[in-house]
Amino acid sequence: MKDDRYEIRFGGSGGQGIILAAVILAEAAAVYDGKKVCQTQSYGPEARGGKSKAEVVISDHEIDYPKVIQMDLFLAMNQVALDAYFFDFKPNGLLLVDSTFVEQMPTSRVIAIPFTRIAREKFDRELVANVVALGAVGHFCPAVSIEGLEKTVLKKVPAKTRDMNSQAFLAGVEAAQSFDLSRLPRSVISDEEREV
Amino acid sequence: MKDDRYEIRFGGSGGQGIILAAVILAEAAAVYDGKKVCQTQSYGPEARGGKSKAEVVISDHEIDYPKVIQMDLFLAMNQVALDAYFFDFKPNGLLLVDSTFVEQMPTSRVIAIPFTRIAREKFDRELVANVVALGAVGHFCPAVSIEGLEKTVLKKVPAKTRDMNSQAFLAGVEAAQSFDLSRLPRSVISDEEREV
Amino acid sequence: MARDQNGKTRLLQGNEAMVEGALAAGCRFFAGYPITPASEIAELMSVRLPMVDGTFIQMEDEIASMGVIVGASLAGVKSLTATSGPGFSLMQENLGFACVTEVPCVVINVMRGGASTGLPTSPAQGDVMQARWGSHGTHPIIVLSVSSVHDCFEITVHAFNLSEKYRIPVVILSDEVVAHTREAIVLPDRKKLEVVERIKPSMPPEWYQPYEDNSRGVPPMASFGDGYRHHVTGLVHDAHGHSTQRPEEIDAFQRRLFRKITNGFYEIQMTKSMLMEDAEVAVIAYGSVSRSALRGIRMARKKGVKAGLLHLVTLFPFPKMAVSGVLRQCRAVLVPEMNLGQISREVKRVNTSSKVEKINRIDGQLITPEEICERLREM
Amino acid sequence: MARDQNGKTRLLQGNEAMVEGALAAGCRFFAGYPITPASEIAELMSVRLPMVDGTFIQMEDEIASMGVIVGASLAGVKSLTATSGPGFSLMQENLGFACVTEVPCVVINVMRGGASTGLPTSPAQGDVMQARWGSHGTHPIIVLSVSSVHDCFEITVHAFNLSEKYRIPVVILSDEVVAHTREAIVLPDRKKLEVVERIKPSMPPEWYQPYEDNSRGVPPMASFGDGYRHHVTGLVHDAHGHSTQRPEEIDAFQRRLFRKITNGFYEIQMTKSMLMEDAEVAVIAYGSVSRSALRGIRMARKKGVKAGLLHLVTLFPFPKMAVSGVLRQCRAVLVPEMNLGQISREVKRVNTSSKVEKINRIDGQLITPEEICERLREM
Amino acid sequence: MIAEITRIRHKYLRHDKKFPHVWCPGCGIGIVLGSLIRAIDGLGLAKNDLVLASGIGCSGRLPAYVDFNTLHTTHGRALTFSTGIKLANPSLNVLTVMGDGDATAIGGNHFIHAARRNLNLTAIIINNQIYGMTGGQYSPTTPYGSNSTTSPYGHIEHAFSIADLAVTSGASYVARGTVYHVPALDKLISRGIEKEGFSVIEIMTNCHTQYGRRNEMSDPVTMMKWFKDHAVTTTRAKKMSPEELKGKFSIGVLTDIDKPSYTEEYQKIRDRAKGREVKS
Amino acid sequence: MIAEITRIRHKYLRHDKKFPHVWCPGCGIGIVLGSLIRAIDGLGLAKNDLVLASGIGCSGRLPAYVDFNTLHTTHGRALTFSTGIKLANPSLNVLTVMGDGDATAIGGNHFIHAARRNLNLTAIIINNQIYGMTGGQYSPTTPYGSNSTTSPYGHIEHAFSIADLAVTSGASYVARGTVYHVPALDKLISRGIEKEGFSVIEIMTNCHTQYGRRNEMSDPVTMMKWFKDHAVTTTRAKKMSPEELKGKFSIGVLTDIDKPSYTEEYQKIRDRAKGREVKS
Amino acid sequence: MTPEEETVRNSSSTEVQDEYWEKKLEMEKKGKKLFKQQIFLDWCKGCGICVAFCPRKVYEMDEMGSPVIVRPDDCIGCRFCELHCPDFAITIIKRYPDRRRRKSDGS
Amino acid sequence: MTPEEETVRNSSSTEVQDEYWEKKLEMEKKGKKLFKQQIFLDWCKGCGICVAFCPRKVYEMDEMGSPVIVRPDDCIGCRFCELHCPDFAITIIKRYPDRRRRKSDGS
Ligand SMILES: Cc1ncc(C[n+]2csc(CCOP(=O)(O)OP(=O)(O)O)c2C)c(N)n1
Ligand SMILES: Cc1ncc(C[n+]2csc(CCOP(=O)(O)OP(=O)(O)O)c2C)c(N)n1
Ligand code: SF4
Ligand code: SF4
Ligand code: SF4
Ligand code: SF4
Repeated sequence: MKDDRYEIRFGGSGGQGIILAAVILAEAAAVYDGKKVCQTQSYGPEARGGKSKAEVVISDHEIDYPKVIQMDLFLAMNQVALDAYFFDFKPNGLLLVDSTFVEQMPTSRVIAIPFTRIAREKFDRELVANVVALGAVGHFCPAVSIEGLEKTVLKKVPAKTRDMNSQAFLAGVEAAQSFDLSRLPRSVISDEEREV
Repeated sequence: MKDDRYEIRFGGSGGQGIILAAVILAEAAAVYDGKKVCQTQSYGPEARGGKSKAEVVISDHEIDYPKVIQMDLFLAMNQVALDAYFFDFKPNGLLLVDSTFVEQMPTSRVIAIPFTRIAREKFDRELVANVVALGAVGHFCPAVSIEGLEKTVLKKVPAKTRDMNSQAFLAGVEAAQSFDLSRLPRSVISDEEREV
Repeated sequence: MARDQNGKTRLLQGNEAMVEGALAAGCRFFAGYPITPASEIAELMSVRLPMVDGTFIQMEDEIASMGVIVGASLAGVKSLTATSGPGFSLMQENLGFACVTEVPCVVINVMRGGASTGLPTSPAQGDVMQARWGSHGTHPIIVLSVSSVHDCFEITVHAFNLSEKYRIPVVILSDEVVAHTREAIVLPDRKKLEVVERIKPSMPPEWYQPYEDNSRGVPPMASFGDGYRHHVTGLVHDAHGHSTQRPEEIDAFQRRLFRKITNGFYEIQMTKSMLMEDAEVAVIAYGSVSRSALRGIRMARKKGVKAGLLHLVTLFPFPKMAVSGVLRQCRAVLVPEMNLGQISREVKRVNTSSKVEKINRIDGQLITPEEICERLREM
Repeated sequence: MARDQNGKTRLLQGNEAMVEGALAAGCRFFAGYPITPASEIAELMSVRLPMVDGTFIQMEDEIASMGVIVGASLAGVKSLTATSGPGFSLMQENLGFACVTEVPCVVINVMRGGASTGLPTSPAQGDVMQARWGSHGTHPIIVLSVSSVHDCFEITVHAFNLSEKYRIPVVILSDEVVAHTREAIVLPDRKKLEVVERIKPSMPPEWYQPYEDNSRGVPPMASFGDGYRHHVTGLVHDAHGHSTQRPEEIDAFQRRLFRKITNGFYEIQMTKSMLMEDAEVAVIAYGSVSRSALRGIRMARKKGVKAGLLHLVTLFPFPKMAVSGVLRQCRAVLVPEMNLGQISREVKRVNTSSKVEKINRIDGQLITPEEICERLREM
Repeated sequence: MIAEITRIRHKYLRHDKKFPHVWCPGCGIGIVLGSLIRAIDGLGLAKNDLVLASGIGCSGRLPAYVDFNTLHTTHGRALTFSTGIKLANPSLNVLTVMGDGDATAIGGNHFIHAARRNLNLTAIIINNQIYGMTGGQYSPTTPYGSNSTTSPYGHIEHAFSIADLAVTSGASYVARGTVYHVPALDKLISRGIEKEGFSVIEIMTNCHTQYGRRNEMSDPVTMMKWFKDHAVTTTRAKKMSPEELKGKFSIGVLTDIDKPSYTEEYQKIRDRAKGREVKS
Repeated sequence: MIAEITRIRHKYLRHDKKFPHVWCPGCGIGIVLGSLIRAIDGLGLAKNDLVLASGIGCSGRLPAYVDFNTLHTTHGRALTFSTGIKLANPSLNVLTVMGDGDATAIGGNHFIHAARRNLNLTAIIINNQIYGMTGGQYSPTTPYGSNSTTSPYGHIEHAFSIADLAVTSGASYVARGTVYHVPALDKLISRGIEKEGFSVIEIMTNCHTQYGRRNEMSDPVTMMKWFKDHAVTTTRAKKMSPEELKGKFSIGVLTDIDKPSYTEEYQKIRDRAKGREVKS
Repeated sequence: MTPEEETVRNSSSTEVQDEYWEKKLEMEKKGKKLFKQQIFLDWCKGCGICVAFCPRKVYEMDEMGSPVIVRPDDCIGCRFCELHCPDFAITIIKRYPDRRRRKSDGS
Repeated sequence: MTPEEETVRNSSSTEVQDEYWEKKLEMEKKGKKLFKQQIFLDWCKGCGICVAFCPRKVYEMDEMGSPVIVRPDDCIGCRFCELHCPDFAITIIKRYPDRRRRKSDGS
């Protein structure tokens, strides 16, 4: 078994659209990139609001365990979700945060972009923050092609909001492009030492 | 284990009061004669009518199996019940039938008394046929005392019918007294051969 | 119908003796829905309970009946319901609620023949596994069985005692034969009867945690109205009774529910051995079949077979120890049941060595002593 | 929502794939009552069924839902309901009715955490024994499990096929993880799919005996309206469908119900072996836990432990043969479950030699590969 | 020449079923069965297209005796099975026979919901005001103050009006008859079967064995006379004062309204679905 | 000085329970909770003697937040547990909170039977016309023609009138209020609690998340305005013509009658039993 | 369908005819018709309904509890007995005094 | 109990006072009273009910979706917001212009 799992987690509060974002990512990887995917989620008892998480595992091979074992990429849309779901972050994983709401970072391998502020300011619709974030995720995630992801976004949103979403997605990609991943510090603990 | 079971079955149609008769017999044996007893019954799906049977096992010792294994005494109040429930009659058991309704006898160890006719003619109430029969049963059954049985009958029936029931009971005893048990043929198959 | 007939010999049906047992154990509440062959219990309760300031109510169905008795028990009154298979199936959801909220109550199931409507007036033992596993999800429960009128009285008292002591619903499995057989019985003196009451909180109300763990695993139980206001929920809950989704709290809670039963295992597991001293083959039986078994064994002994009986009173938690002992002692064990093999599966599960055989009847007839004797001779 | 997406890759939730499987198997009727985590099945059915002249109805509760699908199946339409633990408890009575009247139908239970209301949004495997024993009385039933979105499609088709072929209700146990996980799936070409239809009577109506015994033990089934007027009852019945109290007819009837399943045992028992060729220790698992198990086994193998997996698809009738084989081959066997040990009891029952160990989680969390790997290393 | 009535009986009674039937001597359920047969025969319905379902109870035994597609379900649930049958094959005529306990105790919820949905079903409720089969326990229609095996000190609950419940819940047709007023009963049933939408026929019946015996009416004749004396037709009832009506009950058609049945409505859903108008 | 309202909240809200509560922003259930607290406080009932039971659903979460003897039962069965509590200890005040699905779908039978028995219980039905907790499936009170996740082509069933059902079944007191008309609601609840016998308060509530969103009222404000515009008081309704009333619903006290409650009646049974007057 | 059955079945409303046989009594005055009563004793359970309600006292109970036809010619063909026998044990047939060949029919 | 609460609670019938604050508006004309609004932001979920229904537009929504008190002195003490806040996040207290020492109360 070649272990080529790429594991992504989305954390936020109910209503921030993170499950939809995860579904879009998974569908893009499956349909456009021909990958195997597993997309899962969990949420609290609150009808609306409360913290929730969504996960995507992407692989070239049949996926056994469907949930994240160690995150390669973690998108945290607020502080509560970041604190709650950070625990199984891979030493050399990448943390992506919505700096509109997140202030304290548990790792230095982090990229902070104000997704919600971008959504609010550029599109006057906080609701599209998840699509902005998805643009950034698409940029950083090696397991999915940016084109497939964009197509899937447009397929999944209501027809009349397609334009706005397309722009939101691009805004996310652009915001991400200004960061240089190689500048981030690397963990000194190797994955092997952690006995994955 | 001394096997001193005395087993009695009552067969008739629903409404003939055979369950009540069995209950009275059992209670008499238990309360007045200090015996161990088990009283059971079974009936069909019919709300009223249909055939039904009631059984009493009497012993000086704790009773294990609660149902009749082989009858010492079988009171059959009609032909249908006689035919249906005769199968486990003891070779030297005693069959008591209500000759008002029973015509064909499967054994010669039989005593035929027209209980219902007696009830109808003497008391103008067919309903007391079961008490008449109980008098006869009391007479023939060595496991229960006739006094206790009579007392129990009177305890169990409505106060205003006590007189009639007392007379009905005595009518049964009398009818029975005219028979001589020792005149009945004895089975040639011994109980032991039948591997009880 | 007089209240003080203790000490005198009475002829009672199994169902009637259960009513006497319940009343003697302090039961003061009955809710039920009629069903053959359990209806006599309700009928007699409707006569007796109001005499002792108790309450009888016939509900619109068995779901409601089960809900009502849990409610009554929460208000501090020992409660009972009685039913048969179809009704027992309907009670499962609320029975599970009682298990996880730890509300004492007793449920009598007088088993009848067949699945579904089946054979309403025939005996069977088809609901044994259901009594243990009928409600969804992981939960403990105690299941007892009765085989005689005397048992009906005594085991019903035990059932209430265990239920109160461990805060757990207790199911008593009776069957049509036991329920409708009349036997002579002398009811014991009420004063000499051991009657257990649930432990109530003694701390000041602010300190009360309704589901706090303690060494016994059984938290004291306040009744509604006692001044210990608390929350009761069928959601998995923390020590305060509030719902939780924290894995460590969930785990601790669920395991405590089982631990309290394990702690009390020796008291809860009730079995009777008869003719076992020199037994080479044994019958493991329960309910009315155990009586056929005893006679069958006696018959077999007459023919030279050294047979003995392990009569199970407690069916769940399964009396492993007693059964293992028999399995070790005997070269073969026979499990006669009026189903296609339910307790025999449990026996096989704990078995490591002996031959385990089954006799099964599912035709609405009580297994006879002959059948058992014959099989014992072959073993 | 388009109807012809077969051949294309789609991202589906387990629950959605079950709907696709049901429709592909010819299911045209759904009755249900919403409950987490099964509601999506009903919701999607409400969209899809009317498109194909099928019928969706949301009933007042789960008791009604179960009654409705049995009715619909009697009228000749393949029918489905879906629920979770609390609703499954309520369905037991009518499910038993379907078993003894031999009405094909499929019941999906998406298991959730805890007994009672429990943990509505967490996964568990607490209803396994209930699926087999939840209804009162002696009756057979088939229980299957699913572990992936692909299974959800395929096993649902199998479930309908077995149900129609053997005239028996089939329960599919899913769990919250499987139900809500989205995976890529390519739905197979409908034309290539094996779809079984119940056998209808071909004799003239006067000759039709609705419950006649034949070599398969499965009598042909006429739908109401087909011209083969007959009587259907939950009472124990004779070959004509009329209630009977004759012991020999009762026995013959009840045993046939089991015989038909025994006859089909090899087809019904579905298991998958993975990495078993050289295995010295094995994991026996089902549902989402089998996926943790597979990864755990792979991890253990990296550390030198020769571990393998027996993945049970069919849970009841319990796949004795496959399990015995593994027990014979391996020195120890591990049964991880999200309950306190249900299938592990069955494994122990058929076990004669191997060490059988358990891993149990009841805290609403999926058992992880690490836990399994660690235990495998200790065995 | 065989008498017409005998011909009808031969046509509808089942030959492979044992007669006389299981009911007590004089039980009104047999009278209902006769009425039902005549109503069906009068309407000329094909036996193959007729489904007769029941729950559990003395009344539940009725379908077994007639040569239709018959179904003896679980206690209280008959209407749910009938719902499935009707929706799966709307061309069938689906009749459901229930006892009062069956329909309004354990089955009360299915009853009001079937009425609310206006399913095209005919519900025949045999109201003997008691649980007959299980031995005379009180039912939701047992009168206040009467006796039963579970109200040995007199019954303290108030009875449902089955008809009122049906009307409030939305039934299209609601009627009440008795086993004394048989020719009228034939008609009430026949109209109920003809009705599109949910129709309810409540039939007051004698269970002298379990109800009558404990309430000073221990034989069928006394009970039938009671029905004769206490029933007033709806038309007559309208002309009577509340005092005159006290202790009486009305018989005849109580409600008869027209509204689309569930089957009709669901066909619209199918049409919309095929046109893909998903509204939400 | 602490404000009176804050004092009341502190007195009744549970301190060991996490706030803010689980409900959606703007959900009317929170408003009902406030109203209930004020009603109870106004009546001066002792917290120790008050039991608040609920079923399952968003509404079912209500009792957990208040410092009474509280009970969160199974779906639809709350009234059965309450029945047991009340009968076992009649000195307790037993209130039961239910959702519309809880009370009239799965729990419909217990509801009509509790009313029939006239149990001395207060039933508070939070009617948001939808299954909130499970994600917006239709309930027995979802209006004909509206949308839900299980009626994607428009709903074809007719809604129950909860109040009519309660009246027909025998409830002593039946009232309807809304979360917009809060001061009146406080009163309606308070009267219901005071009433001997079975009392029902139906409260029209906004579930904009599951109902409103699919029916063009996606926020709480729009839904509350809808209640404001469509509710008419019973007194006003009496003066309106049927056309004027179309599409409106009435609020206020709908029924208020006096009859002995079950508790009272059962006490008589006990008295008779002790005098040994077994009637049958 | 016999004329009597027609009368019963076509009664113009669902109104209940409590005393429908009284009308028959009147009819009878106009022209006497004869009817034959058949009782299938195998099915009869002796409930006594026919005996109690027959307006012309056609039946009586024998000592074994079975109805016997004692006044066959008094029958006015109202069919109350036929319609109310719970056990389908009674059939009323028109009798043709002039054509007695159908003796094998029973009764 | 404050006089306002009394007004609300003692309304003489269960009749619904759809426009009860309109009466308050009239009252207000007679003699101006001052009220203080407290919002417990920890509990507020930003549903907007207070903002939408306050008859004097005392509240507005900030850009983060939280209500802010913009016109405190316009408040007429009708308590609509207090009674309708689903999250118990609003308290209305009478304000005494002359005694400002209770600043620590918040708001
Ligand atoms: C779930 C369930 N509970 C209880 C019963 C027992 N039971 C059978 S019939 C019946 C009631 C009979 O009364 P009713 O419905 O009025 O019919 P009747 O016998 O009077 O015709 C009951 C309680 C059952 N069969 N199933
Ligand atoms: C037996 C059972 N069936 C189904 C469910 C799932 N369930 C939980 S709440 C609910 C309905 C919620 O609707 P309602 O009662 O109207 O309350 P709301 O959430 O709208 O307040 C359902 C179907 C359950 N918990 N138990
Ligand atoms: S018990 Fe009553 S309802 Fe049942 S058959 Fe007898 S008379 Fe009829
Ligand atoms: S889903 Fe509806 S009922 Fe539930 S909390 Fe949200 S708004 Fe309230
Ligand atoms: S009515 Fe029928 S069953 Fe009754 S006595 Fe007459 S013939 Fe016999
Ligand atoms: S038809 Fe029957 S009831 Fe009428 S008069 Fe003739 S015998 Fe009597």
